[in-house]
Amino acid sequence: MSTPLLRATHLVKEFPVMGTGGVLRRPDTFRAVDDVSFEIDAGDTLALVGESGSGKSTTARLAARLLDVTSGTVELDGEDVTALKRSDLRRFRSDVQVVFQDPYSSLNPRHTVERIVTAPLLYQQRSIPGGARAFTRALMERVGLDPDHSQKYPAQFSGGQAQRIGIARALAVGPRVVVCDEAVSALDVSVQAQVINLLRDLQREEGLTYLFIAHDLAVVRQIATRVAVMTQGRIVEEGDRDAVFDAPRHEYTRKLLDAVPRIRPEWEAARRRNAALTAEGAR
Amino acid sequence: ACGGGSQDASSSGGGGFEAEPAEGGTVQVLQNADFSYLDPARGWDGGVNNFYRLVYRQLTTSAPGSAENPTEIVPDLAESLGEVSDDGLTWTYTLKDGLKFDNGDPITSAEVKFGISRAWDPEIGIGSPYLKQVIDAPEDYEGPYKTGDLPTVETPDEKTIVFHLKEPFPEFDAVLSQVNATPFPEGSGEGDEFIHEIIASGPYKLAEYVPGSTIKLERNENWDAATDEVRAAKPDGWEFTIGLDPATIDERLIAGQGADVNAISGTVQPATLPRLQTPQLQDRTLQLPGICTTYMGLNTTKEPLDDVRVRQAISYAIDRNAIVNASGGTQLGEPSTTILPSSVAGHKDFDLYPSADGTGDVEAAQALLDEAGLSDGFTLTLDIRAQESMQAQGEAVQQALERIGITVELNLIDTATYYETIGTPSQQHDAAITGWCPDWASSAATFIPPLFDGRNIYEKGNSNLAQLNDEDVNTRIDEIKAMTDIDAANVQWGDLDEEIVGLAPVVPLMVAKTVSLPGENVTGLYSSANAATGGIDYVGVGLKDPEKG
Amino acid sequence: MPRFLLTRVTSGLGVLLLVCLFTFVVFFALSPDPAVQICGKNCTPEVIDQIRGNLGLDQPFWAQFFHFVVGIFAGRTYGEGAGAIECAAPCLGYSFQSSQAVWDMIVQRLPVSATIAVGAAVLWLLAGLAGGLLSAVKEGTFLDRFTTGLTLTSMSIPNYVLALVLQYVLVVKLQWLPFPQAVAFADDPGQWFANFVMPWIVLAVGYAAAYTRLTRANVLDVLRENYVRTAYAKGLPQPLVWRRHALRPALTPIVTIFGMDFAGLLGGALITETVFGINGVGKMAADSIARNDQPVIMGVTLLAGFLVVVGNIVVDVVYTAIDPRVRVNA
Amino acid sequence: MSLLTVRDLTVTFPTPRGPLDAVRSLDLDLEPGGALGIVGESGSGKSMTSLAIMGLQPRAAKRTGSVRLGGQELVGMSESELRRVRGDRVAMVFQDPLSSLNPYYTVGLQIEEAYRAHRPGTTRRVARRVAIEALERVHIRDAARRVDHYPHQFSGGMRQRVMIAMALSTEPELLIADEPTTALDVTVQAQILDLLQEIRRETGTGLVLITHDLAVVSEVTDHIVVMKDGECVERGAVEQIFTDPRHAYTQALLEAVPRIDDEIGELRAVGPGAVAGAGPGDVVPGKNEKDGGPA
Amino acid sequence: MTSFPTDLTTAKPVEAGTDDTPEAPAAPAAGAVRAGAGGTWQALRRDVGAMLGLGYIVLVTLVAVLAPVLTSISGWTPYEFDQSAIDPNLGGMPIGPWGGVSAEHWFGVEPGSGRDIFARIVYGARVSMSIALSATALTTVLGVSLGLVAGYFGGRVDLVISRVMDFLMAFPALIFMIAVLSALPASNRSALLVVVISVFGWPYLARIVRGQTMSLAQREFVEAARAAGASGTRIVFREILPNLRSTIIVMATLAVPGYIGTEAGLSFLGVGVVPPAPSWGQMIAASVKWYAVDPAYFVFPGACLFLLVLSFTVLGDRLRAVVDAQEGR
Ligand SMILES: Nc1ncnc2c1ncn2[C@@H]1O[C@H](COP(=O)(O)OP(=O)(O)OP(=O)(O)O)[C@@H](O)[C@H]1O
Ligand SMILES: Nc1ncnc2c1ncn2[C@@H]1O[C@H](COP(=O)(O)OP(=O)(O)OP(=O)(O)O)[C@@H](O)[C@H]1O
Ligand SMILES: [Mg+2]
Ligand SMILES: [Mg+2]
Ligand code: NI
Repeated sequence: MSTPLLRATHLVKEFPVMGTGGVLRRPDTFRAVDDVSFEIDAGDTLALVGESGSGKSTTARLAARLLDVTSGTVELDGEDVTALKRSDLRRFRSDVQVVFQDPYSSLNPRHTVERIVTAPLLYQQRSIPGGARAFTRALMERVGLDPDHSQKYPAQFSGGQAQRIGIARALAVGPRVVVCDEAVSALDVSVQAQVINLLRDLQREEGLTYLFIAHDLAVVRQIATRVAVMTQGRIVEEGDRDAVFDAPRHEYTRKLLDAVPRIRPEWEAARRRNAALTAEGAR
Repeated sequence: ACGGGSQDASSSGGGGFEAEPAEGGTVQVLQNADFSYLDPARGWDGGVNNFYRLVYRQLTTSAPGSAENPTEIVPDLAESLGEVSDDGLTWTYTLKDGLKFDNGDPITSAEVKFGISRAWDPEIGIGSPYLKQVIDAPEDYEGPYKTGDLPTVETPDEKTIVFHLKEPFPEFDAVLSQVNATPFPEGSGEGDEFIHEIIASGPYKLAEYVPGSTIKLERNENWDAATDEVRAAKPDGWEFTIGLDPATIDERLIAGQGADVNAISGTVQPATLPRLQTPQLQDRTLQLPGICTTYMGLNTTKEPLDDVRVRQAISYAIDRNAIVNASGGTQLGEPSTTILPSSVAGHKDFDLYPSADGTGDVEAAQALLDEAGLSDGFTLTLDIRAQESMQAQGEAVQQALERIGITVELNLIDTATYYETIGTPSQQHDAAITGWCPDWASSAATFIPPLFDGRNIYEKGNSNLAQLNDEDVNTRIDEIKAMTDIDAANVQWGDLDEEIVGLAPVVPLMVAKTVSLPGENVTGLYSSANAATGGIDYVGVGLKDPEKG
Repeated sequence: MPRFLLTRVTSGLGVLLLVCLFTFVVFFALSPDPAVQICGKNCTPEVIDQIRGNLGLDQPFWAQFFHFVVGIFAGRTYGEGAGAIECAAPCLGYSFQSSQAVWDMIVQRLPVSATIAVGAAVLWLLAGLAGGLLSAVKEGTFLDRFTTGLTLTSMSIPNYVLALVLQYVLVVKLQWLPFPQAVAFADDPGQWFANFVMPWIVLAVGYAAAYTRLTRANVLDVLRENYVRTAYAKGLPQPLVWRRHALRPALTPIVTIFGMDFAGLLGGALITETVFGINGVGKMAADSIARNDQPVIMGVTLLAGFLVVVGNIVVDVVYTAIDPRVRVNA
Repeated sequence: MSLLTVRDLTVTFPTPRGPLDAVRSLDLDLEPGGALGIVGESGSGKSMTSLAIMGLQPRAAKRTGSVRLGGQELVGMSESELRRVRGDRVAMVFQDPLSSLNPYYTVGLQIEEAYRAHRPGTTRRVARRVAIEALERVHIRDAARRVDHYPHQFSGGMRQRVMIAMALSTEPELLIADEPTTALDVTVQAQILDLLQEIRRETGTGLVLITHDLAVVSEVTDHIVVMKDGECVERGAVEQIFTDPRHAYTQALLEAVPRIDDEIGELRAVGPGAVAGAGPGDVVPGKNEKDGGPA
Repeated sequence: MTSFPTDLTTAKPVEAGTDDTPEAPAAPAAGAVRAGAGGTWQALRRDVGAMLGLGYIVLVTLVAVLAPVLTSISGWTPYEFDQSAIDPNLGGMPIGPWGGVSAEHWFGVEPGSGRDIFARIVYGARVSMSIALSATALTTVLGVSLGLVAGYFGGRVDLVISRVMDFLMAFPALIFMIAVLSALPASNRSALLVVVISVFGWPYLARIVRGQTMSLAQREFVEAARAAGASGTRIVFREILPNLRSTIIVMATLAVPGYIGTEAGLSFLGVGVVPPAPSWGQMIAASVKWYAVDPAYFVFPGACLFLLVLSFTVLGDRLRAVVDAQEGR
């Protein structure tokens, strides 16, 4: 069996708890991620779902080395990256990129699109192929943005567009793994759909691997190949998407699925019928 | 030529400053600075000496300001001035009867001797230096607390005290009028005992003392007016309010509200002068002559000031009018071309570097500079005290010397460290502005020698700012000091003054005068050169109407 | 809570020690030899040495510093033998110029400074809070603009100028008030008030302006909060909304600043006291600076630092009491 | 008689670029005990509508049209009359429960004051009992103790329940809930929605539910108004909207909803293409927590 | 009260950035001014108070720069004595009404020396402005960099910097400044003033910067930069710093009047610039004594100083309002 592209084993992350601990006492800790293991094969999408505060983002950050693990390892292509330093870390950074939840918060409001998109290369001290302007235009086109807007500021874009800038930035270094931390959660349904489609297209075209964090199970169903369900810092269930959705094994997963509001299937069916009729009528 | 002596102290007042004070009431004194020390062995300055006169007595003292000759030294605790032996080395005094401390204990020769011996204590005796300089004492004597009895001062009986001097000192009576010759009960006053409480021998004793804030004096019932010809002591009490802003003091005096009708203070601010032009205030204005000379010392050890021509050029170029104006105008100062002020005995009038209107003779100055090869001028650093009127004087000097191409850089020194800095030859710069007041005005003995005796240049605490060490001057000082005829000596001091100014180690600038604005109910106001450093002598002050205020 | 307090107190002590050390270093390096000053006009090197010995000035820096710090807690003795000077327990040093323990000097003057500080604080709080609230709820009206103009103007007037102008108008010209002096309340309450009212005003004006701005900004912020909207949605009457839902949250941050400002002032209002010639701690500091009486300067510096640190701790404690969010969960 | 009748409601903001209608010519109808859903994407004017019904629109905004509550006209009413309507006959539940509760007071006090504002003369004790009962009604366990807790001591879902309890304490005729579950987890959301249904059943309170989540309205309401750019683009019974949407926008919106138990396929995005120029403000910018920052 | 602008310490962190006024064109419409200095300037230009203030500041700056030219026109240097303009018999009071205002001395003369007040004000503007501006520059540099570092790196660095800030703010700065300034040699007073003022002034800015940095550091773009491989210093100075721009501008503007006041106050207490160099504070200090007899002596520099402080205060205040409004608070 080939090694998975990204593998996390027994990840643990503890945070000191504010306000406790004193001058002399060691502060108490809070275990946000508790013995989490998962693997993602190249070209796959692993979705992490779970309620707010269950440790999804923390896990994602550990995987992207934005946080240091308390214990456990993260391996990229079989190489342990938990202790990488400087230039090795830079190499890792060009392999693993992150797309964040809030498109505005994750883009520096004082930087232009060009600056934002080329920053990773700059920070990794790599040259920009073809010059900043051309590079940015190419990237913007790739994510479906008007290349003429490369000198604008994030606030001048809509949320969906802004999120595309975030994706473009992630793509700038040519990563293999993209960690999407609630990349579509903040968007309105309509825009959400655009972004999900973009992500899917990119995966198809470039063989990207996603670690996809979401709390919205409906979104996950649309994009994931595998699903891991987290609660209170642990993964309680993991499996193929359909297996998890159609035959949840863990109690918590079932509870989660039950709580999702749904439009009655019979209404949906009726609407489809009606839509089809109208379409026919129009024709 | 210069304004008169202390005799015409109240000439411009005429508002009844000489009216006989009535008995009773409380005199208010408004002042800015706190007294240095209540202990007379420690304190020794114009401000506090005057205050001491209300609570302390010595064998001799200065005549009251109202006397015909207020610079005269008169007997106080002693029945008469000292009897001197033929060799001039032994002085004998006899105490009056009925002298008591405020606690009722009698003052005898032992107490006088004890008080005097405190001057030798290294920590306490930091005041007037004359006792130590003049009276013969064992080499290693360190005051009554450390060493014990001072053997060289004899007290053959309760009323007689005999001093032996190191060498003849014709003005020894004046030495004993120094504040640190105050008697104290034997054994008292050790450590900081007299810091907050004192033992009074004068007409008043301490009622309340809040350092930096107030001092209240009340009558000392054990003081017998019959034994004291100097102190009228008419008021029942004194109240000193300390720490007031000078401008506020002037405002209060002008307003004269409430108890301020009974108030006196030092000199007014220049800005107050124009406000005194109303007839009522004019009547209350009291003008007093100055006894301190403000001068600029030129450091004769520094180039190019070691060249007498350069110093003379500076003396020519100086604009005394500007300096007087900067210090508050003609009411608060008069230009001085001599070292000795006119109110000090021995003053001789001369002007070696004359100019048409007192603004300096630039051409003569330039000629001298040319002669010295400094036609293009040079840069000179002038030490001045970080205090407004001093700065103004410095700026006036700066402007005047700029005319002959001398660039004066002002070096501001913190008030607190000023005298220490300029008194340390290693730290002083090219020039410094400062002043000198006599310790007694009856002769120039406390004026010329400290400033110009070349053998008294100390590493620290140096008063010979010019660091002038001129053989001729040194010899002359010795000669005059040895003269027993004080009047004759004073004539000699005046000549020496002229001789020294010819060498231009210092540039006399001006003599500061006092304009005072006493409350309308205050009277008995006379200046005393000796006791009050030219200010109002407290001993005669009293109220016209004790009920007022 | 106790743990929290302990943390605050230790860090406060740390800050104080720093203040102490810093002051000590600076004065150690800067000041001219105090012994020479104490020694007086005619002085010999031997006497200076002796005084230096007494003051402990001949010891190395760290030893001097150590003695100083120990003296604060345990008191100390200067010199030896009969002439020794005792400086009792909170020994902040001994002023050889005025021959008093610095602590005693401070204690003597603290009531005056406190009177000035308290009176001014009352004034500026009243004026600042009322003005701020008023101009916030009347945002954009003439009243608001007038208040803004007034506050900006009063912030721009140096208080020493204000002091002199007031004194000239109220005391010299109109003669409504006496020249300020420290009168004890017990002696004559009327006089006490008449004497202190001017310093209070002078000191309060700048703060009142700042507090008005601050209150206004805070109230405006709070009025935009969702919970104020909730309060209106509940149908609460306007005054109740302002009082309960807008003012209290708006004032909470002001407590912090007030604590600092007030504590700082207890250590003496230097300019006001100096201008009016009132013998408080501030004036004492100014005088001591003029005389270069370094133990006093250091003492006052330490006291002021101490007050601010304590004020900070008090503010933190008060804050936990008034802001339930800071409170440790029950 | 209908509970709520809104006619031609318009809310206009003056902006530097001319007046802007946040809500334009909106009509709404609600029968007593009915549930009306207002959906539409962010910025379409949903919240502004709910505020305008209560007369709580921002000071800068101008409101015209007619809002009738049980036949009584609210537009043009004096502040003091309005005050009597607010909280008593119409109550509101806002989206963000933390910022909508005053952090300085216990939830008990905040419920009590809502009750007492409309029942003058009520003693604190009575009001307190009401508060406890209200908390019990929204299934807060140990209500007698929790009544003295502060908002920050509750979890998000509980806070939202407190808001609901507060709104219900005066037994209003109409409850307006502006995105009451957006900030909450799915599981908690389900509880709150259940609670709203339960209350409607029990007390017959009319409900206006504002949300951008179509699935949520489909579960809770019986009538729906779809808003876009401040205007109503489609209205109808819930079943009609979901089975036979007439307006293209509604159709697109329904198409865009990701489905959990349906086929995977290309989601249909709404509005102009993916390139620059999407509809105005199509995101909910993450709201930064105001408090808790460094003091 | 210390002359530090009290309200500096209390300004709440500005939530820079997110512009959530939804009506603004989401499409990058041409000419849309958002989050840029241009917008601030435009909004400010409509504000009469701010413009008057700015006008006066520009005027004073020009006057300071052109001081030698102006005095050559007026005919007097700031140091020249004019004995003929004062009355030696009246304490050196200027001759003539209004403190000796005449064709020769436009603003009258200084009592005691007869120096030309116009020339001294013109040169004093140089001193006052340059001290205040350099102190502001120095404080800003110190405050911003230390605040950034403390806010971003947190932990021990923050602990140390915060303690130092606590310490400096707990320190009775005024007493200390006077003590230090009076004890140090006066030769380089101006530079010393700047240093001393800045040393005690930076924590007030640093505290605000630190707070904002802490909240900005929470923002995801910081994390994004880290994910992109940026080092800590780069994040601080290239990602966070640009977002503090408006805060810094506002704070600096509000700091200037404080420092002008501090300089004047220190001069008033006698530890300001070294004579004969004129500064407004020193002129006022000297003039207050004369206020009863020569009010003009006080009024000219007093009014200049008051207007300058007021101008900066108003400008800063309006700037803050504009920035706040733009950032949607
Ligand atoms: N820097 C931190 N310090 C302390 N605790 C933290 C920190 N970051 C996260 N936590 C805690 O760790 C837990 C997990 O947080 P995390 O952000 O991973 O949750 P999540 O599943 O992503 O939630 P959400 O859906 O709300 O984003 C939470 O309880 C959170 O409070
Ligand atoms: N203070 C204001 N000034 C100007 N326009 C405003 C203001 N507040 C709201 N608006 C306008 O009102 C419109 C409707 O806002 P509203 O809050 O009602 O939207 P919403 O549908 O509730 O959106 P969301 O789902 O984000 O809550 C916004 O697009 C905006 O243009
Ligand atoms: Mg998360
Ligand atoms: Mg809304
Ligand atoms: Ni959602």
